[in-house]
Amino acid sequence: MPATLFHRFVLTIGFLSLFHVAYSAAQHRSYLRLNELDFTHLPLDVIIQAFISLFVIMYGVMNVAGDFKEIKASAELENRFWETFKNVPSFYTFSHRGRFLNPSYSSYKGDDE
Amino acid sequence: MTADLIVDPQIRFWVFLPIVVITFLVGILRHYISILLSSQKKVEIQQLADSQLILRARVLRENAKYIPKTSFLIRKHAFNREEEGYLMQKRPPVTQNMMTDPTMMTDMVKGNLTNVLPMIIIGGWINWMFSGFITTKVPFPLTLRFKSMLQRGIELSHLDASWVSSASWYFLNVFGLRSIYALVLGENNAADQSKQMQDQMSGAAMAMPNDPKVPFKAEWEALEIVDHQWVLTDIENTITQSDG
Amino acid sequence: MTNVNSSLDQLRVWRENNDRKSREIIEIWIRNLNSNVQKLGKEKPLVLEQVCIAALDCNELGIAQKCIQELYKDFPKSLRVKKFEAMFLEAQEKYEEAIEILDNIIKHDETHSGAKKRKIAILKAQGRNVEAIKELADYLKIFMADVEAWQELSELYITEQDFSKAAFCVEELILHNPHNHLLHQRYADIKYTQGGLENIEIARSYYCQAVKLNPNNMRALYGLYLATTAIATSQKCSSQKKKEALKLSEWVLDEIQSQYKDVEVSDMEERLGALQLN
Amino acid sequence: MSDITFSARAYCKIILHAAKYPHCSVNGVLLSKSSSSKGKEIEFVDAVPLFHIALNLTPMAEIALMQIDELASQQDLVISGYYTALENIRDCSFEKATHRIADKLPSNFPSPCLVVVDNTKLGIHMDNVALKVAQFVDGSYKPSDTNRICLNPDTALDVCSGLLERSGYNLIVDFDNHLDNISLDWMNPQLNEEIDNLVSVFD
Repeated sequence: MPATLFHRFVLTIGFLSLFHVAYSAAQHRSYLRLNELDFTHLPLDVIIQAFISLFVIMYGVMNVAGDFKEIKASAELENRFWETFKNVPSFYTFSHRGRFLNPSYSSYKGDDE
Repeated sequence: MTADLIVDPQIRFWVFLPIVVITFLVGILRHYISILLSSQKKVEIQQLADSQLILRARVLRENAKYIPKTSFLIRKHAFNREEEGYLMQKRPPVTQNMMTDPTMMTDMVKGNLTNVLPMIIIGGWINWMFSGFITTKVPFPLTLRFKSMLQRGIELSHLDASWVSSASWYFLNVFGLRSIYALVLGENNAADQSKQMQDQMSGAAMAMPNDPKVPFKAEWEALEIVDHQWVLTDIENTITQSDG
Repeated sequence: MTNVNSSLDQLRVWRENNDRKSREIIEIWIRNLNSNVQKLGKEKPLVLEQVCIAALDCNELGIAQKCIQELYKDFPKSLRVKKFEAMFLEAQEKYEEAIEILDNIIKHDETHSGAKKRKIAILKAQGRNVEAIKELADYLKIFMADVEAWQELSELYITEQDFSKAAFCVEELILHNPHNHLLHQRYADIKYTQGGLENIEIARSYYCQAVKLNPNNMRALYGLYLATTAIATSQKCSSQKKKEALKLSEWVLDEIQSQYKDVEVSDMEERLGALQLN
Repeated sequence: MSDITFSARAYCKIILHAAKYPHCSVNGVLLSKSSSSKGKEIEFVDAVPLFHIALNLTPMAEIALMQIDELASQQDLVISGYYTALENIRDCSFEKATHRIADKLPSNFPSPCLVVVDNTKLGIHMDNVALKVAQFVDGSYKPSDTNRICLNPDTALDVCSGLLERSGYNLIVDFDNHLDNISLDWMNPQLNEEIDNLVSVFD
């Protein structure tokens, strides 16, 4: 599944939201410091927003990153056939029938004829 | 909130960030200089054959369970035979004198040029330029023993150990930027100084001519104790069952 | 531009699969890439190499020459490009000149495996399979972990009908790649071809493994059927073994039939019926 | 005297199979009418392309022969010949071409033929038959004279060239293709139609 524009957008929104949460948390801390209050916990809305943006990011990343691979080691090999597997490029030879199918090649002219 | 130190924001712009940028750029520069200076190392065909041999022996040891027992025994015999087994072959000891081999000398000079020299110069310069600043604070408490590591150049006995001095920040960067280099320059880059440092520590062993005897012996032992269990012994029953 | 990109994608897929679709590659080259050599980007050397091999395959010497020249422009001293020059001579059957170039490469870099492989390929092209096998065996004494070479050696042994040695090579491949169903199936094929009850039993086990790794491998299913029926009808087997083999062969036949369930091929029943009669 | 006859179907399939895999050795079997199994005269009406991968391994050949035999007998045909095209362009000797299938044929048919594609005579426009035939006489395969080989109809060469020109080799399906994708039929019904069409055009 190719990464669509939509998923990239979701991912961006997620990150923006997460940074916003971080900024809110920092604001909260400085507010506490100015009022000389002790820190107990973050306000609920900040926590909720943090979790929501986490899940949004997870969704976005999963769709942007590409397809999952199967966990079975042999899964990738299931789509391989002898048709292609037998080809070993470094041992290709060229003394075969390939040339006769070349339209510009009328008939074989070997030096032994 | 007791005795909280407020660090001047100017330090961020004039000490903290410059050190990061300088170390990063020096690393990149070193990467390209060492590419320019590096000479292609010639691999001896014997060394190559040895490493392939060890690879094959390891593969045999790990995946032996997929081939029939007789096939495994044939291979084990070929590797571990008393006299002529692949892993038992004797090699004439190769001794290379460093002084007589000019390529080794130049290699060493180049190595020093790209590693040690910049380290000394940049380190000294950073120490001189940015000495005596508190740059940052690690977000967790540390014991006093860390003071010598994190607060180099600041001799304040009352300062909390989690504050980091500029000199220490430089060293943290030198070692910590490794993964960033891997990201920017790709794996196996020359900018990674700490790796070079590790090489230097075991440098004596690395510089020695590659003697295959030791890994051969280890591989021989490992192969000796492999207990061959064919995984396909009961495969007929497992496939009919797994498919219902 | 989109044409170039889609062509590059197609070529990449074929390259990664080792597909030898030389005619198609040349067609793509002539249609889309020939006039856009500068737009190939990062993949340029790889694509040029691929097209060069395809051109030699189809005897399109002009195209091959152009590819080699382009490669030389970018890498004037590369031994790898020099190897292609040797291949160019090979395709014209100027083997001696090709070997001369390859020997030069090897003199320059003793560890250049590509050139050594080409020399073996030349022997093969000249039809001197026995010598090629010998050279390849020597090559494998040094480059012991070269999977490609082991595979080539196994193919050569199969063409020369030396099945026990071919089996050895495939065992080596299995060691390097134990999860590949093709290798298990090939190993079983060889063992079955060798014949004899013991070999057929080994063949049965490896066909099973191939089926386990990929339940859709038709060769393995058919092979397993043959092996089990051979065991079930063998005179040397105990009745217990025969019974197990018979059960397994029935199971496989069911599997084969279910494979063909969604396929529209005429006379399918007769074709499969031919199996059951035996 | 011309008594080894190839139909357009048989000839085209042999050549197209060789053309589809120019870099491999390929093989297959030839079918003739079972009623005509007397004497040395023989007419191959059809060919079944078998393999292009690892020809010398027997299991899949056994399977293929079982199935072909069954289908052929329904159409009153019998497996009576074996053809091969060798990988190397200079190779067209009968010694290298022999195969277990060829050795087994005499038990199935009195005087079967071993056919080798003469690679050197191939070309998109062929003016003569690019085959060499050896017939089984008195216990061994003996090379036959080229003028004993003929095509029926005579236009088969033109049909074959026509197919090659329009890349007809992409149509042909051999048993190896079938094993990789079982929805492909090695009896090649589509190709048969194409050949029949061309034959009627050239008539």
